[in-house]
Amino acid sequence: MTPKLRLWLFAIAAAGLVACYLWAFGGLPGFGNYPGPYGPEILKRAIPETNATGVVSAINFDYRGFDTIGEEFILFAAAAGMSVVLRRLRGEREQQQDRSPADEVMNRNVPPTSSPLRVATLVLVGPTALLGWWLATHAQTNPSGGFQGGVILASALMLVYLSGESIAFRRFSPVDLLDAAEAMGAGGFAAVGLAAIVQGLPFLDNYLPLGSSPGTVTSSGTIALISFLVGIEVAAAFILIVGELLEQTLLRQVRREGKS
Amino acid sequence: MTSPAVMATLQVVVLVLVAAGAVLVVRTRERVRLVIALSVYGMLLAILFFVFQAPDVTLSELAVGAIALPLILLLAIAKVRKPE
Amino acid sequence: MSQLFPLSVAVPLLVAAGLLAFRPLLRGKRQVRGLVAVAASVSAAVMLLVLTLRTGAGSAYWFAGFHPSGGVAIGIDFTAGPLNAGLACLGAVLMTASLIFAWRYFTQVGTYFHVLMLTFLAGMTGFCLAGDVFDLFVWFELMGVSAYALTAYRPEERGPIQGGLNFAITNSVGAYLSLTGIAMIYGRTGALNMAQISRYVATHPTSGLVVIGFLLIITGLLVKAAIVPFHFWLADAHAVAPTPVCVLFSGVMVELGLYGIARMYWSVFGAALGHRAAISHVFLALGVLTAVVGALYCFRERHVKRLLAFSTISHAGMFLVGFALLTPLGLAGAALAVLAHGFVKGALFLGAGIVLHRLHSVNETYLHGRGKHLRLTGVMFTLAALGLADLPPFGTFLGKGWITDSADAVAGGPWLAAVFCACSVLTAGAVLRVAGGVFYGFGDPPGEDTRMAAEANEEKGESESGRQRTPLTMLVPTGVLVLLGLASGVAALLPRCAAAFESAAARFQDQQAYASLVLGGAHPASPVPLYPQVPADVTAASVITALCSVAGAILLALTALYWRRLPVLRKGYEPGTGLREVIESFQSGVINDYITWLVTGVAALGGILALIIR
Amino acid sequence: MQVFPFLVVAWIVIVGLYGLITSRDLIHQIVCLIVVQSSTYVLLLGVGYVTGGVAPYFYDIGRRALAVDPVVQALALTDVVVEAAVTALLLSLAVQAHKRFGTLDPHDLAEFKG
Repeated sequence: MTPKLRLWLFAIAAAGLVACYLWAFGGLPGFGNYPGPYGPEILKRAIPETNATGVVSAINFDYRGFDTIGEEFILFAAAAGMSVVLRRLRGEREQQQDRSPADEVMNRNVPPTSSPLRVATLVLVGPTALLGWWLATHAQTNPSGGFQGGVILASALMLVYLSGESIAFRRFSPVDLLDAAEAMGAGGFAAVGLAAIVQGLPFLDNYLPLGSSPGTVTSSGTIALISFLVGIEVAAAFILIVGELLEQTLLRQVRREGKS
Repeated sequence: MTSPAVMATLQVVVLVLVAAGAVLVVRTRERVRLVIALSVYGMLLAILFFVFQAPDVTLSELAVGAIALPLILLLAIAKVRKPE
Repeated sequence: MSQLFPLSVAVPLLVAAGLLAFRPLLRGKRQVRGLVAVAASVSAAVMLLVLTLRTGAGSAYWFAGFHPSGGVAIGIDFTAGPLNAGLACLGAVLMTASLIFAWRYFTQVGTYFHVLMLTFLAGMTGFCLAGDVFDLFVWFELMGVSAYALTAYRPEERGPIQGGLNFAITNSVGAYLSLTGIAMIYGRTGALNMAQISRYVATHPTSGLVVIGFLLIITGLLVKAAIVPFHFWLADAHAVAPTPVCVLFSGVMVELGLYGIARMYWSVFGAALGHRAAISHVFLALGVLTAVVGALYCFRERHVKRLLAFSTISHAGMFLVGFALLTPLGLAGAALAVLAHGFVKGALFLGAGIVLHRLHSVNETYLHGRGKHLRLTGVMFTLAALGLADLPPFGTFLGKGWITDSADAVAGGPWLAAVFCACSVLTAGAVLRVAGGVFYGFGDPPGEDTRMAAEANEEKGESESGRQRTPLTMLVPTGVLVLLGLASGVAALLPRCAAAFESAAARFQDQQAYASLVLGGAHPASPVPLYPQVPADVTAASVITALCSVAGAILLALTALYWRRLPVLRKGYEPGTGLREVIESFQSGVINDYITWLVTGVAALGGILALIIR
Repeated sequence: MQVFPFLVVAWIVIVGLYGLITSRDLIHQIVCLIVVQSSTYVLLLGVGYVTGGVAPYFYDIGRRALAVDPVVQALALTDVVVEAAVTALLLSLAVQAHKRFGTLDPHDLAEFKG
């Protein structure tokens, strides 16, 4: 198809698609009039049944926890997939000593980070990691959870990179260890579910004590545990993803520093 | 507590901004600017989710849409930059 | 037994995580890794087989024990009946075969290969058993992400990268439209459970929301099922994915898309849409179009894996016809045909894999006569090709026979049988042409072809080179799959087994029975079926059609091999030469085109459904 | 206000799809795919909104307060993870494509035609 023909066909099709959407939206109750019954039913049960005051976390890690297992393994598969897709690239880099012009251009484009900025960024690492940790362990009470906490934990390590300490980043993120952490997080989630089966309960049953009162950090049983495992999985997966894309740059820097 | 009328106005404003943000992202063809546009769009979406009373999703969208994805994109762009 | 539901998904996932966690320890221990992966896959297959045979009238499992209260589903459920558990079991069996085949296939099988294969398996199983629309989407995505990565497993070549990109982008757009449909339906019904949605939409007036919700949800599935005009990505991806992965793509992943459509129709939206003849006709037309387009593209193809991929498109169209008849016999026929096709197509891909392993090419023209020493492979490939041509007693024969028998009772029966016969002749003829040319050296040696030389070098990286013998780990799975294809047909000849297929299909189509199975409550008597019921049987018509298609396929293959000697065709005629530009303008390999067709398809279907239902 | 958020959803989908079909740069296409997906978040949170409702967190407010639907928020969270995963994988494919083809124009990436 020529671009023009494609655009015409798309214009007609898009008009049709919009018409479909509008027809469908006509059948929705207006905005702000969510009719239920799923949401209200969960809101009614969540706190008495799970002792978690963060209802979204209760859904994510308990009522619809099985969805979240799938979701974690999507991230897991994506990280593994990136390792597959980029692996040969890495292997080639290590063999071929000749550099492409693109590398030379990129070399020039890595700006040296100034010392004050470097220090300032490194100072941020601690609090950021702490924030991530806090988020991952407070799913049951606050609008947070393993996923957000994991991403922020990962960004703590990304800050290390941004501060120019890419060698340190590499040292902090050996692929094997990260793979293992990721697998422990995702596999641990599945194992928590399996542990229920061993006890004769349904898969993913919330079998841990729920704590005495809702809204405390030790409340909500497996919700807190799963959120923590998800945090590990997500943090490791994101560091892996960033690491895979960084690899090339890092190798070059290692080589350059080796020379100097 | 904000009154529903104030809330509704706020929601309309942010929705309009998001709609415009989508156009901004799609219209930006230069790669580095594209990443900035995407980051702004992620931020707008996060604000929208906040006014939709979804702090949980706000936090994820901020972490992913406004920070992590643009970072990954930047790294990928750095790798595919053509030799000049 | 109910614990088998979660275990069939959790075991592959846990083993995948374990393999990755202990990756440093397993480095260089290829046998251990392979064994662990095969063990996980076999155990999943056994669990699913038990579920298939023991579920009887179907059963439901509620995760974390959240049973529905007052007709409102609180948690997520898995449901199993013979059809969906059986399909998942087919996936696990094919997975086992391809993991064994892959044992000696790659120069390096990284841990990541096994990890991704197992997450792929878990995704397929979860998709089959899910009783919740959002859960369906999650497993659909897990299956998708694993499949995209597996497609690009050989990233040092161009084809896999491009195939993976087209696959991933097209499927993602489809998946997001599906999610849009799910969100729309949720906004009205406040439910994600299929049974709960079905009760709501069946008891409320059918609005545009329900129609478009249905359409958007099945869009992602239509893309997966490679129904024209959503099919373009398939040939790009299947042609370039590693051969063991192709077995799963063609043998079961495409069929999963069709299963999803059938599930959405029969368990959720059927009653609301009203089981009309008009809707049946829309799907019939889509199916016939897909069958014909796939068959035509298949016949003109010279790249063996791509040829097999187009034959899968054609078959997907035929299976869709089986569903579109809206009769128990049609669905039973589609189920049997999917089962047998999975085995036969798997064997064909594995055969192509052996050829690639030994001869380093999958180009039919280059391979001409070079496979003569691969006798056993040749026999198995030819047998499987005859199975594709519906040779009795292969399961494909009876499966397609039931579909056409059922069509006889509905409308335009002989006409549909003729289309089926023609498509079988074209696809099987193309595969037999490959078999005859490659393994027996039939036909005239081809002239030099510039494109051929380029493609001959295309696939060198996939497989270990320098092997003088075909390893048993490759021959055995291929042979077993051919035998299973035969066995499925022989079993279906038994009246008891045939009746079981039909009653399983009838139960699948009983929407109220499904709803009361999941949510409890009374099970009202089944409504009067739209079309008269026909018992599953071996009819004279189906035998004649099958024999016609076998004879036709053999004839066509011989014609294609010896066309230079035929006076009419002597003038350098090559099938499809004149239409080359037109054909390429559709199957262009450009992702922008594919997305345009996707949107066009959705809009057109939306328009047609609007006209029907209003 | 009754349908306005939903109109925005349709708008975002069309804008994203337009970008996908007109783009000549794979990176840009991947970003457009993100835009298409972002429409699903807006729709999910839009259909679950309750006028005057608060966020479904009851740490420091009464348990009887009117709240918006928590289920769609859980779904949207899952959706965000899927987006991150798919985008990361697509970008790695794009990086490899650039390596193999020397270009990211989808028109030049077509390995097979017909």
